[in-house]
Amino acid sequence: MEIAGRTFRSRLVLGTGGFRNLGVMAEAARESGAELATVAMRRVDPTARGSILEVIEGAGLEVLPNTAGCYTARDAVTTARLAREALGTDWVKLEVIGDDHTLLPDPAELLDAAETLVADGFTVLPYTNDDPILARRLEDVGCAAVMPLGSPIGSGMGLLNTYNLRLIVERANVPVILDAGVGTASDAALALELGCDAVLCASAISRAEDPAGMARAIRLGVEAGRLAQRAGRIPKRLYAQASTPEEGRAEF
Amino acid sequence: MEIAGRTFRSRLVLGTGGFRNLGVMAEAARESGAELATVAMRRVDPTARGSILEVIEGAGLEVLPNTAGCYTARDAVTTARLAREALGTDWVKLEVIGDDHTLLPDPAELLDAAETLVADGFTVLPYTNDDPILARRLEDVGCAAVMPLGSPIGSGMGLLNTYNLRLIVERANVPVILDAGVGTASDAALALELGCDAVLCASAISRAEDPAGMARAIRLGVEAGRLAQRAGRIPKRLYAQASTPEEGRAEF
Amino acid sequence: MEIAGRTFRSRLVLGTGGFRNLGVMAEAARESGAELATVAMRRVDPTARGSILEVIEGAGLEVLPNTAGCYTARDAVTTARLAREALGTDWVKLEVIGDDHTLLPDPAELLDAAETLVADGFTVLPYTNDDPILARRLEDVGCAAVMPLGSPIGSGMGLLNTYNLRLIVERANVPVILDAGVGTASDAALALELGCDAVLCASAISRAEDPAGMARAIRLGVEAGRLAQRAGRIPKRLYAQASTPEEGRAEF
Amino acid sequence: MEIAGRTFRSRLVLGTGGFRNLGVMAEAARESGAELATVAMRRVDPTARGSILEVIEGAGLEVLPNTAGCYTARDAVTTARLAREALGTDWVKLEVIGDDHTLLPDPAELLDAAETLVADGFTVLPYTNDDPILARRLEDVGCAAVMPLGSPIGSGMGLLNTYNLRLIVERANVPVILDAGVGTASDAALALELGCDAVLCASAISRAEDPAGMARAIRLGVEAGRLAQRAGRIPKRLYAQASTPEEGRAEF
Amino acid sequence: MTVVTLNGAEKELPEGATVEAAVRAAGAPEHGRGVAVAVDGEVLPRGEWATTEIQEGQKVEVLHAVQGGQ
Amino acid sequence: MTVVTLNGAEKELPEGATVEAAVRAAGAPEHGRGVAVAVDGEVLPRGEWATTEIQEGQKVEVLHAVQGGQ
Amino acid sequence: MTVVTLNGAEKELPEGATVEAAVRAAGAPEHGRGVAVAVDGEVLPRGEWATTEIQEGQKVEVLHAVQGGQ
Amino acid sequence: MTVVTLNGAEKELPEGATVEAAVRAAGAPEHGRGVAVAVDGEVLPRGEWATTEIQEGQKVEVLHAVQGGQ
Repeated sequence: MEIAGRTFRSRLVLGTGGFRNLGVMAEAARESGAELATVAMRRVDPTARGSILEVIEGAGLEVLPNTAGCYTARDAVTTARLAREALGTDWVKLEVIGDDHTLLPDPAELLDAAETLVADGFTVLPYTNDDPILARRLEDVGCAAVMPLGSPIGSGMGLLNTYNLRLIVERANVPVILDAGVGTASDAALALELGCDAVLCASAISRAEDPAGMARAIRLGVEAGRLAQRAGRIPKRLYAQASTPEEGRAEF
Repeated sequence: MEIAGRTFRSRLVLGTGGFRNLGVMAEAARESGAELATVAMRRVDPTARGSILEVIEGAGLEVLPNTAGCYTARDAVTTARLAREALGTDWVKLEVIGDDHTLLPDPAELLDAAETLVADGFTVLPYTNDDPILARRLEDVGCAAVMPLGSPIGSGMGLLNTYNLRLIVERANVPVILDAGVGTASDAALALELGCDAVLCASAISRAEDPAGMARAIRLGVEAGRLAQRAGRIPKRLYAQASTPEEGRAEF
Repeated sequence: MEIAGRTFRSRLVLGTGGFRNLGVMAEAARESGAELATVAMRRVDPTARGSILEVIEGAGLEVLPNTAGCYTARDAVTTARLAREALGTDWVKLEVIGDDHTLLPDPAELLDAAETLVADGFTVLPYTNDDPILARRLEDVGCAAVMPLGSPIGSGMGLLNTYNLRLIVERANVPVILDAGVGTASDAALALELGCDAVLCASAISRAEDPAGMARAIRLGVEAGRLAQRAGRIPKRLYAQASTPEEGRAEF
Repeated sequence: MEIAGRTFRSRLVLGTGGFRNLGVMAEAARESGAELATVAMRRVDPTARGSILEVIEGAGLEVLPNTAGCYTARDAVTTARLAREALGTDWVKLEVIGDDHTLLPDPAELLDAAETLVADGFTVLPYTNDDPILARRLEDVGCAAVMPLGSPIGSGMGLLNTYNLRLIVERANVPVILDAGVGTASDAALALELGCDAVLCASAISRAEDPAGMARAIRLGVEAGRLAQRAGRIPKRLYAQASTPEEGRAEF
Repeated sequence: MTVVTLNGAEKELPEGATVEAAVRAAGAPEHGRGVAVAVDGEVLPRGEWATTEIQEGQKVEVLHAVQGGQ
Repeated sequence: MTVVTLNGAEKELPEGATVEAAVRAAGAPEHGRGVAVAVDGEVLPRGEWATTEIQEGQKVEVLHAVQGGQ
Repeated sequence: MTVVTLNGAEKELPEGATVEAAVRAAGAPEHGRGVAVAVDGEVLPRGEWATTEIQEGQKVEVLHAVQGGQ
Repeated sequence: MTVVTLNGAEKELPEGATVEAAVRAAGAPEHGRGVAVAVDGEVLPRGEWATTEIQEGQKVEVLHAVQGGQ
């Protein structure tokens, strides 16, 4: 998969929220095969122990900063610039949340922030809802990918509106990364089968009983879905189709 | 997975119906990682070229005869006995079809045939509908596994009634092998996530544009679903759950 | 709707289970517009007050005895005969349950009981699962209608497998009455839209907060679904279809 | 139902697009029981025969102008003002379309147009997607109701994302009118059961084989759904709940 | 005395008691509308209640219609 | 003559023609109920039709209500 | 000659022909691996092919494994 | 003393303290890798920390990367 000219072998991006501790995260990161892991920007905590950057890089992943927790374009833009300064990357997973109950994106603020950050030289990967029109507008203002949700962050409800996701995939000229809602491996496989280029998972892995096991499960689900999408599935048929020849049946 | 005391590494069983030719079948068989491949019994065809037995065994799989095309318990029983004589195995995938439009099983005839074959020393794997009561009755008469459908043979509609499948899994004391209806990798993953022990696929693989590719995809889907089922997925939640700490958010 | 030569104006049959008291039942019965109400056969209870028969007939409905609680063909047949003797009707809603956890019908026992009762001159309306083959067999042995479930009794999950229900309707030559699973008015409307001839509701009405209100709601849902089914709905389309002419658009 | 201080008896709004002719429309309008019917603004056509206004008013409905066909806030605002001038109403059903393939609304342009028209004294009823955040923003700028879609205009796919619709209903302080996507009566009933205050239908009625019949069906579906929503449906249960007492069962 | 199982419970009835007596003993309403009887699993038509003597040890089920169903 | 774009088409109107004339030229019904006019994108209230002269090259849109919507 | 129904078709076999001959006549591969025979609906074990004579009018089905299933 | 709002809390810093001092005061790791600073909502490049004096009443946010997201 190629995003903004960079090639990735893995089609799974790891969200680091929700892990019990850095050790569990590191193990899951390795099992996931992911090449990118999100981080959020927060105030320095003198009491904090262990550096998430070292753990992520130690596991062979690169850091992808996000703007989690921002409710306005202005805050998101400032946060992205701080992340660039702190982490030396101009890639940002852009989040501008509309309310803290659903954590759904605010369409207008998101579009506004995306436009500003693109103009400022960022490689912008926006977390968006499943509206095909908004996805198109985000692409139009220069986003390097679009990251529609399957269902709300952490809900694990899977892909609520596969019709909209199909439309987004059908008309996108940038990679489509399903973000939020994946609860288990079959959700991830389905996303790839619909034509999504990749999946981002946080809670599905970090909050599973066995995060490393689920990381591996979702990694395989992503590979399975991608292979299936390329292998050309059979059409759905209303009636059965015998898989055994009628001809040559015995008569006893 | 253990069936009738035998252990299998693979949780995918290959149906051999629908392949363009034996070469394509052999390649898909290898990619699938399956250990069992179904065959049907038909009249000897002097003009036939190539032996399916050699191809299946050459690819390292064992033959599992079925009773495809039988509409009565009597025909199914005779066919199973001929298969035992011809192939030297007392395992049989029992099919007793109720009509050639839906290829759905005939509950009463199926139960009757299963009882007779068990008494005759067969290891019986019955293709059944998704009725939990019938599944229980089949287990009661001594079937070594139950093989409920997800949707009609060759329809590729996936798992139409996950509720019934859950009930079957919940109460079965023998392996549950999802048979029929799988159209793509995510269907197979879902079946394992629901608690099915394995999946049988024929058309989904044999009639895909790229059978070998789909064989590999479904194999990975099965592994993904099994791992996910064991890793303990997160519960579905109606509302979002932040995967990023509120604490430490900046105020600009 | 015609069943066994009798014409009914209403396409809603009332199940009387679950009502708080006979007064609530009577009011709901009137609001439902139903012409038939089921009753079960139980041991005489000297302490019981009020006669359900008088209440049902007082509300202008006829009694339809069922064999609720029977687990074998033998018990169901005896219960049907007692009902005929007690109530002077040879109509029976036949229930033969497979287990008390799901209350799903036992296919083999059901078919057996149906055959016996038809031979004994009963007008048999069997509660069956959603298996099209079993529905066909029940019709073949002479049942006057088939009563497939949408989902388990009292579950309110609606119609879990509309595909099977379509198949049943498509091939039935007797009325198809959806029995069990309806939770609300839209479920009833959907059943009629799928081509079912009628719906039977008990819990959805009797256990609603306002039974009389829900009785009226489901009655209207049934009428709406029937009208819609006859009015010829528009096909589902993947893409939008403008309902406003392009022609004559202004250019400002 | 009350919108902007006006009370309506009917919870069904009629869209006039797609009718074969004004006669068919008039009959459907009467059968629908609707009190409002949408009209679009187009260039005067000298050859046109019959006045839609007379037909709508003759059937006892009021005209509700829309801005169908507008792709920008500017065009929508001008169209609304022309409609006000032509029809003497400051109510407008606001449509700002994002593309002519899906006819989905453009979030940013829609919000912008809504704000302008509210400031200009209009009673604005915006056609929006199913995004709860956008619905909230539209309410915040002073819209008198929100009109989320169930699925694209004319698609008849029903309610694709009931989860989002629930969220919109849960948090709205203005009436929620489901607009677009309804294909048949059960869709309309479901919308009301979810808590929507009303439904707008055009194609489902106008393009049905029997528009008047479908108008009546959907009218009843709306009434049924509303009654059911108020009657307090039973919860969905995973397992069956007997509707017949165990106690007093006979033992033969 | 004749001992029978009446609706699942041991019951003593006078020597030579008829099914009709058993029905009354079971507490069925006088006119007995909507009531039916099975003796040892066989339905006994109402017309024969008065003339049928109950035998020692028989299983008598006296049923009537109640709220129920589906 | 004054040349305007009337409902998307070139149209010649007599020198000093008013918007009212343009409306008639567009084929609007006499009483003109349900009709509205925009000149160069601005709505012109009916009251001003008779007194407003059309200028060369103006874009005049004369609209009325038709079946439509959603 | 003995006339039998072999895999659904009339077939003449020499007087006293055995099932083995019928199997060959049906076109089964020499070694006959993966082949089974039913005579009038009853399975005939391979061991008895050579010693079992076919009777006039019998129905002989000679089957082998083919691609199929599910 | 200079009073500023450092990561949301009132903080007294010595007259003429630089942003670098503020960063240390906030408890950032010495090498300070992965840390960034905004003064009154504007990002201040690391290169300018040592040379930029903090003014009375400024709002200083010192951030670093943490587990998070999505």
